[in-house]
Amino acid sequence: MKVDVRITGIGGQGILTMAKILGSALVREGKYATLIQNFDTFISGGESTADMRVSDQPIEYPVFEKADITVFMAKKTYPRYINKVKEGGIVVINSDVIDEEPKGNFTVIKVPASSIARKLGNVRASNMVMLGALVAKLSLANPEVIKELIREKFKDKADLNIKAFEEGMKIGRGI
Amino acid sequence: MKVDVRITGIGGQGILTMAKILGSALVREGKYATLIQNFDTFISGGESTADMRVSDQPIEYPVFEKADITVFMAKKTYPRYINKVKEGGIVVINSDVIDEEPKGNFTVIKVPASSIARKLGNVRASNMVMLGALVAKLSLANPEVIKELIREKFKDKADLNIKAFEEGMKIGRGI
Amino acid sequence: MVKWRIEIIEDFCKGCEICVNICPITNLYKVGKVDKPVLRMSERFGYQGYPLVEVVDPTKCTGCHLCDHACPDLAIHVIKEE
Amino acid sequence: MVKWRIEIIEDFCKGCEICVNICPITNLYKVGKVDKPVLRMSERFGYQGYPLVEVVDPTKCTGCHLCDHACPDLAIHVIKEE
Amino acid sequence: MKPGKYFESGAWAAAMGALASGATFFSYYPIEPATDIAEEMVRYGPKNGLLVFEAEDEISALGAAIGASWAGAKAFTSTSGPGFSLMQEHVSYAAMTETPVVLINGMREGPSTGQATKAAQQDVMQTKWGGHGDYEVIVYAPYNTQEMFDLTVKAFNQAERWRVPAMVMADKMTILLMEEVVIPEKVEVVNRKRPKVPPEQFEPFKPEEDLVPPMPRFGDGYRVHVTGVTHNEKGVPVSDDPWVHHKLVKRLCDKIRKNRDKIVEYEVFGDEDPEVLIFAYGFPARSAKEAIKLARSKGMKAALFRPKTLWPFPDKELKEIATKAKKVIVVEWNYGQMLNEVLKVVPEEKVSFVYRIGEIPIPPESILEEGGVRI
Amino acid sequence: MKPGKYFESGAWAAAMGALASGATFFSYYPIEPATDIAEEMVRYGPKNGLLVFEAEDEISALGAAIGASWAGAKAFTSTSGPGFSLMQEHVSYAAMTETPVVLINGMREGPSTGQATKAAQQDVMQTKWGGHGDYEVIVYAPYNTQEMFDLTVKAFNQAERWRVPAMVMADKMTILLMEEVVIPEKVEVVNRKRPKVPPEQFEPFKPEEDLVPPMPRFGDGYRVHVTGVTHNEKGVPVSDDPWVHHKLVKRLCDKIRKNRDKIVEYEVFGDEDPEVLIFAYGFPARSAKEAIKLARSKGMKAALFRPKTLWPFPDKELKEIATKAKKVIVVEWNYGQMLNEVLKVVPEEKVSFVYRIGEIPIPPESILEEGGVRI
Amino acid sequence: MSLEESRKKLTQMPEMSLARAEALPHSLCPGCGIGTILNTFLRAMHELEEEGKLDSSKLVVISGIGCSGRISGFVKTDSMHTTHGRPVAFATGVKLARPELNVWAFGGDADLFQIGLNHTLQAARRNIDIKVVMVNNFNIAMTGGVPTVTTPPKAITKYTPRGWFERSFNIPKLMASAGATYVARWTTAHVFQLKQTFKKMALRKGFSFLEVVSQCPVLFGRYNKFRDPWSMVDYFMKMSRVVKGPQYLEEAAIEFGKPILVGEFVETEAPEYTETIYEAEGVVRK
Amino acid sequence: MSLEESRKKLTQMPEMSLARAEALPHSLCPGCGIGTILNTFLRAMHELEEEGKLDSSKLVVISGIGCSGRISGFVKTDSMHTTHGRPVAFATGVKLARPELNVWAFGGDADLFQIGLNHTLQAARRNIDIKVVMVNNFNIAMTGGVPTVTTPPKAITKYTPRGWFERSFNIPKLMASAGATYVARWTTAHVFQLKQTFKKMALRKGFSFLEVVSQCPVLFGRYNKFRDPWSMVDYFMKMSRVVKGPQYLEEAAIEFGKPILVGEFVETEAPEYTETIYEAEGVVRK
Ligand SMILES: Cc1ncc(C[n+]2csc(CCOP(=O)(O)OP(=O)(O)O)c2C)c(N)n1
Ligand SMILES: Cc1ncc(C[n+]2csc(CCOP(=O)(O)OP(=O)(O)O)c2C)c(N)n1
Ligand code: SF4
Ligand code: SF4
Ligand code: SF4
Ligand code: SF4
Ligand code: SF4
Ligand code: SF4
Ligand SMILES: [Mg+2]
Ligand SMILES: [Mg+2]
Repeated sequence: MKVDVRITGIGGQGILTMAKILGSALVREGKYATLIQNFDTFISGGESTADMRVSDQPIEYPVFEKADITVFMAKKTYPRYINKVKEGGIVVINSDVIDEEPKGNFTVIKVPASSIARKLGNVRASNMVMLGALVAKLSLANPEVIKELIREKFKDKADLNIKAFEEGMKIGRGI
Repeated sequence: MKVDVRITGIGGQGILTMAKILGSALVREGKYATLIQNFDTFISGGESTADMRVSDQPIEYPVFEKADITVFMAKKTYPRYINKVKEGGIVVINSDVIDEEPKGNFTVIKVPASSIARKLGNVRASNMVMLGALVAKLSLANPEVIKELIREKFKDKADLNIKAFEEGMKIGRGI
Repeated sequence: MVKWRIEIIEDFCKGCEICVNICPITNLYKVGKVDKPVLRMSERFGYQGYPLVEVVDPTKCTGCHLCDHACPDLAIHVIKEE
Repeated sequence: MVKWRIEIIEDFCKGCEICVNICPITNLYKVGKVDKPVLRMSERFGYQGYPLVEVVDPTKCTGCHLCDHACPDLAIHVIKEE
Repeated sequence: MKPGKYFESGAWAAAMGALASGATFFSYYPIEPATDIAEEMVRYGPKNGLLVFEAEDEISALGAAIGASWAGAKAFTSTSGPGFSLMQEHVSYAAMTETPVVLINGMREGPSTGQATKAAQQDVMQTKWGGHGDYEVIVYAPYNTQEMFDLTVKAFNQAERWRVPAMVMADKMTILLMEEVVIPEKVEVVNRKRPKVPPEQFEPFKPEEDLVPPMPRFGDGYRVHVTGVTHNEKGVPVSDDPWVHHKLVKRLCDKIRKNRDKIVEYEVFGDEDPEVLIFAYGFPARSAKEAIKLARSKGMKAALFRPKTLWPFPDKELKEIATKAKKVIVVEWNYGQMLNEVLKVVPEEKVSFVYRIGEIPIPPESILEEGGVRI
Repeated sequence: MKPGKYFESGAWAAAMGALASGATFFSYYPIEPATDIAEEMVRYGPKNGLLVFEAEDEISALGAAIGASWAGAKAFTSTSGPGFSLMQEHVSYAAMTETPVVLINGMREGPSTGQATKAAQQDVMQTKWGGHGDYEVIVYAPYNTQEMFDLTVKAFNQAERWRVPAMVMADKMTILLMEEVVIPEKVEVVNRKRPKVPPEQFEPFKPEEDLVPPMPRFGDGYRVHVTGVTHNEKGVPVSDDPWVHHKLVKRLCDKIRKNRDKIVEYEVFGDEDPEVLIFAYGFPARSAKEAIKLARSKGMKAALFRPKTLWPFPDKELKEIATKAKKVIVVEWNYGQMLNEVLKVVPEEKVSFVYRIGEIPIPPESILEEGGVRI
Repeated sequence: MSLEESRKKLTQMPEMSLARAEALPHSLCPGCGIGTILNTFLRAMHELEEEGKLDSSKLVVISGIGCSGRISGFVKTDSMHTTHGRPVAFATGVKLARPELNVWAFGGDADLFQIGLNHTLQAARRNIDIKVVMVNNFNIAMTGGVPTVTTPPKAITKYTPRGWFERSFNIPKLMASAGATYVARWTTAHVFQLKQTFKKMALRKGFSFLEVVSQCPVLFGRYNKFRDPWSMVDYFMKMSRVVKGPQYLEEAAIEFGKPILVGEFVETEAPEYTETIYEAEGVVRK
Repeated sequence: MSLEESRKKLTQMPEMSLARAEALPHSLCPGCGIGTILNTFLRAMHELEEEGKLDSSKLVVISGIGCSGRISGFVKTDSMHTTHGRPVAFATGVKLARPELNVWAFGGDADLFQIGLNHTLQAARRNIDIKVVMVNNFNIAMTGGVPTVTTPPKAITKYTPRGWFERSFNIPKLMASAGATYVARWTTAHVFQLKQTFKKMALRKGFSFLEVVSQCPVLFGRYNKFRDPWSMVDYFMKMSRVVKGPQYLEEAAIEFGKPILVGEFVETEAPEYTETIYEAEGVVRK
């Protein structure tokens, strides 16, 4: 089993946080994950992309071109990476910021992550909404472990983020 | 033909000047010479030694341990180099500063270079006296060329130095 | 009469709002001394993904050149027209 | 009464003459105020081939310690003796 | 850091390795991607007894680390290409004075500024030959996050053991990549030998049988003189007898050369008698490993030879296995660096060189294909 | 200097070589024995149109020389071990920016301060690998005073020809030794290519067929941007496409690698089909030559292979002659540096290494004896 | 409008005649003060050329490495993007080799006063005719916001969550003490003064030094309660106090909450190095 | 008397307790002022130890490379002969790693103000408790008498037969501007003041800087009409004017034929760096 996950957006959207939580959760449960970060060094609002390979076997080579699941957090990197979605893959978009209609041989999940997060109290939690949707789709990581990790990471701000994550899960599960 | 000449003394005695004039004279006349300088970098009154190999053939390897002719200009390096005189070689000493009586299987020429130079007007010309003696013994360099070179080097102070050189020649020739 | 034309090279603008803030007319507008500012931030986004500045009322411009000298992106230019 | 003994480590001395020149007694001697200096340069040469300083008249020494503090070669030492 | 399994970056792992080794002094001048390590040190260092010093440049960063080492610290610094070039004079000094010090280098594309945010393996020969004079250093090339931890610990241990500069040369990819890393319950820590005799009897540069002299700490009464000038066993500078120089420098090199069997580390993955041997280290070795799996899955006998120590270089070991192989593919992110070492022990005819000058991933299939292997 | 025969030092000869090549800018920070060259430049430079600049350190000495080169000067600097280490970042920069610049290095004993007044050959690998990143330089190793002149001229010419840093690596002995040196009537001088098109059409880093782009001079209207960042042919920095880096760096290296036949120089002295081959360069080659004479005088077939360019290394040429020999003796004043290059083309079994780490003359007989040759 | 057209449009603005369009738009962050410095510099040089006082083909713009170091790449003159900390060393070589060139060296605070301090001060001592512009953004921006020698005491950075604990340099005073014959400071809020100072420096003979206090909103401002680029520029504007003369050097250190002294601190004369050295060495120009 | 006996005799002199006999007699030239500095330093440290104010096993003497750099080899303490220009960088590491050490850095004018200027000034800025002693012999002696940043205008050297043409630094002023909390200058003619200043520096907390004007008879004096070592010491003695306080910094540059200002220019207090950094970073000492 080997799944290639890409999360892409711009700096400051918490892309690395998402990826790290996901990776940590997988690793805690004995799975394997690698994460390659790509970002412009110093430009705020610069591009930021996390390429994660997930497997139940140790991973040697972590590089991939096309992803099985791609999460789009911002408009900026959309054009570049929409062409790098695998045939039959999954696309998860924050539909609040991406007005495009992805077309191709893949499943599209639209997550109004910004508005959900705003409703919950902080638009910055939209990455956790997206993470929820991703985790639901990936169905490899244990949501409870993820929540644990969110708690460790955000401490007193954890509740809102867990809530956001759960909302995302719901959408991901298609509820 | 190959003769190894060593001139040894202390910094400031004009050892390099002697050696360079000798070397230049030889080279002008189609002979070959190499000169290795040894000196303590920054100490005034430090040791200074010039090792010259002279030949009528191009010289590849300029290093030698024992010399055919050794010129001693000062007491300081006397003990070290008196043991490095070849059997049957020649020792030229400035007898004004070296009171030792060199003993061994070699010819000794004593040159009261300092007093001669002082008499001529400048004790600093004692190196030219010694050069004269050396050139006489070596009988490879043309004294006229040496004088030419002394003239080029010392310009208006040349006369005294040429005189010193000639006095040295006399002693070297045993006159 | 001197008139000032304000050119914005939109592909260059990064929406930093410095021009808007440095423009003396913006302040006058804020305190209600004039009815419109010369410059303000638009709702549009530019080539580089940043919000764009836009010209509201060029006739208010005094040609003081603060905005175009201060713009870090060489994106705004105040041009004298007779 | 305080007496001063002057020790010279000859192997260390490089004959720079600083001690001689810095000693106040040398000056007095030069201008004829005293008959002998404490220090002067000898005719002898030391281990390193330099002329050596020598003590002429230690009784004139005031123990001012200029010489032994100034010596660059740690070669001269002025020692108090009761 | 608590023992356990983490999902973290190579920079984090190296930082943890340093702390696990007992590092107490970290100096740096910022440069990408070494700043990733500096950030971790700022975060975790002080509460673990480590001081972080931002120096005015790389010259002083390494200078201060060497000073700190003599004052008893386990000291290290971290840099990349341009900064590493500036450190060369002090690498040479550390070697000459037998100062244990560790350097973690995040390799990026050069020469000069190049592409500062892209990985490469372009400074590996520099580790051995960058400074003036003959000397030996110990250099590790981690290829995953776990090795960032493990080999950093080894670098500290070996630096202490042999009193030499030890380096961890990680391409920027390996510094940034996140994956599983296990912090073990117990880490073996080696400390430098201390004098066994009182100061009066102690000769600071007199080696013991292993060619390494015990090392006192400043302030403990040994009154040692440390100098980059050629010195005798007492530490007194000797500048006129070249035999003293010859012997000293020979010993400094022989410390490593004669003990290379105790230091050299490598991995062989795959068949013991391979038809095709791939030589790779650092990030490209990850792709090479997949290539080996691929080749073997098609019934070919194949192996990866992966040096973990670039210096001393596992030449004997490589030669042995390479002799059996028909083809040796060398993979590097440069224009031929460790390739030179391979060519010393493998006949040129056997070798193909598959390279990219910098961070262009080489997929497993490409390695085989460009290396001339049909599967 | 007037043409003719002189009895002078290597430093003097190098200085004359520089002036004969049309050098107009010399920068330095003092260090033994490179100061011998500085002294000559102070004496003869200005009246021959050359400016002497005493920099605040070696970093600025080379930096200023590179700047001067872009302003149109033929620029050079001179240093030794520790200073050479400090220059590495700028060697790397000069390579990346294709700046013609010459460096004369007087090699002394290292590592670190070592024995500063003694000769050695301990920095020869550093010339190739001292800086970060892949690059190629041209390095000459003169072995007598005449070559100090001749090879300095060549260094200037080749630096201009290929737009690379060129170095003259002379052991301190060769710098100080005085002997005959002939200043010829006419010296062939090569100047860098200038743009052939007006500024509007000019692309500053677009190579011609020989891989070398023409080089404009600052102030002539070409408005060129010079950068150590990876750049395209227009000189615009490109930091996100590693293929641009790959191609640029490959070209920079290939300039030399592909043109090596035009650059490589060496001397073979003795028999064409030697039984015994000695490999030596710089001062030790003088003894080696005597050793060859000695061996041949005893009826043995023997030859000296003496590289004049250490980089590019005459590997093909060495291999060819070494194949015929039963024994190859490598002689160096270090603990094995160019030896590594020899081992790439000569089987280890044939090679014996006769060395001293620094200025300990090796008499001709010792070379043969220690090399295992009975005469 | 395509990017190409935008670039063309830019270069058609007369005052942007010296912008290197192919390298623009630049990659500095939104609202970065370095852009303002670039902007005013381009205008200054253009004006001088218009006024017939400068030939821009004789201009050489040299820079170090850092965000500030990018400036040389955006100027359509002979230009050199060198190594970190060494722009002044390169500039020295350029000037000495071809004295008729008008040579500028731009760098950051770390560039010119941390790693490269030595070169900056030696050039001031020599009084070589190089125009040095230091962008003081209070941090080492390019490597992610590391504190530096101009970081004000107690400032927060990613590396000093509890506040910076080193003392910082009083830059104008240090430059004056090293022998600089011209020392000025402005901020990015002083756009006209910047332009004027650039013009003055271009025409002056001898070593000229300008410190420009500049906003790095992303890596410095953000951590220190400046919510956007403007709030920093506004702060500069409000805190600045214009002075003139060396008597103000003593108080010229910058601290949060204290006035920022701006203006010309030193303007004096001394023999220029390039001239002196040619003369003293007796270089025969061929 | 054999050399061994002479060495023994030396160490038996109580005030020479800290001389490293096996490295003596040293190889400095006859009459070199560096020897006087060594001499007075040895005495100062000995006296402090006698007075119970200093434990010499906690002394660390670090030096650069140069004639002045040799000092560390002649002192029987923990000592470090480093690289040219960098003694202060090494000293910083030593001090930071073991704050209880009493750390000295000796260097020449080129060492500390030419190649190594950066480190010297950064240490002053930080106010780290290192005691820096600069031997100003007006030239780069070890490499044969090359002019340097303290060579007085018009001075003759082997490299400048027609006189030195660069401007030289006003060292005390530069140090003060960098933030040094203690700045003094004496000459080798002021042997007691030297000793006292060494003692004071040893006990002071914070960065202390002492410039010692010193004779290099062989490579500097000789070219500048000083016929022997003493004539230079004598010149120092006669030209010196003792001052106190920062108001004299302005005139502190040294020129031939002008008074040499000596004394304490700066003596002030500021938080010491080693203490600050441990505290600010919250280093938990194990
Ligand atoms: C020798 C060397 N060390 C470190 C670096 C990494 N580096 C790049 S830019 C920079 C500093 C930039 O700071 P500053 O000069 O203040 O410019 P800013 O980015 O703040 O404008 C550093 C340390 C480098 N390129 N070269
Ligand atoms: C990196 C480096 N550059 C140059 C040298 C050569 N060098 C040795 S000592 C010295 C300078 C000595 O001058 P100074 O510091 O004034 O000390 P002095 O000899 O005058 O006491 C130099 C340039 C060196 N050792 N290392
Ligand atoms: S025009 Fe310039 S100043 Fe105005 S918002 Fe755009 S980038 Fe900022
Ligand atoms: S020129 Fe002045 S008034 Fe006109 S828009 Fe710009 S800032 Fe406003
Ligand atoms: S004792 Fe000292 S001061 Fe006196 S001459 Fe000898 S070395 Fe000089
Ligand atoms: S102690 Fe004073 S008086 Fe006595 S010899 Fe020395 S200098 Fe002269
Ligand atoms: S990081 Fe700071 S200095 Fe650099 S471009 Fe961005 S705002 Fe400007
Ligand atoms: S050269 Fe000068 S500084 Fe060096 S030891 Fe001799 S007198 Fe002293
Ligand atoms: Mg900055
Ligand atoms: Mg000096």
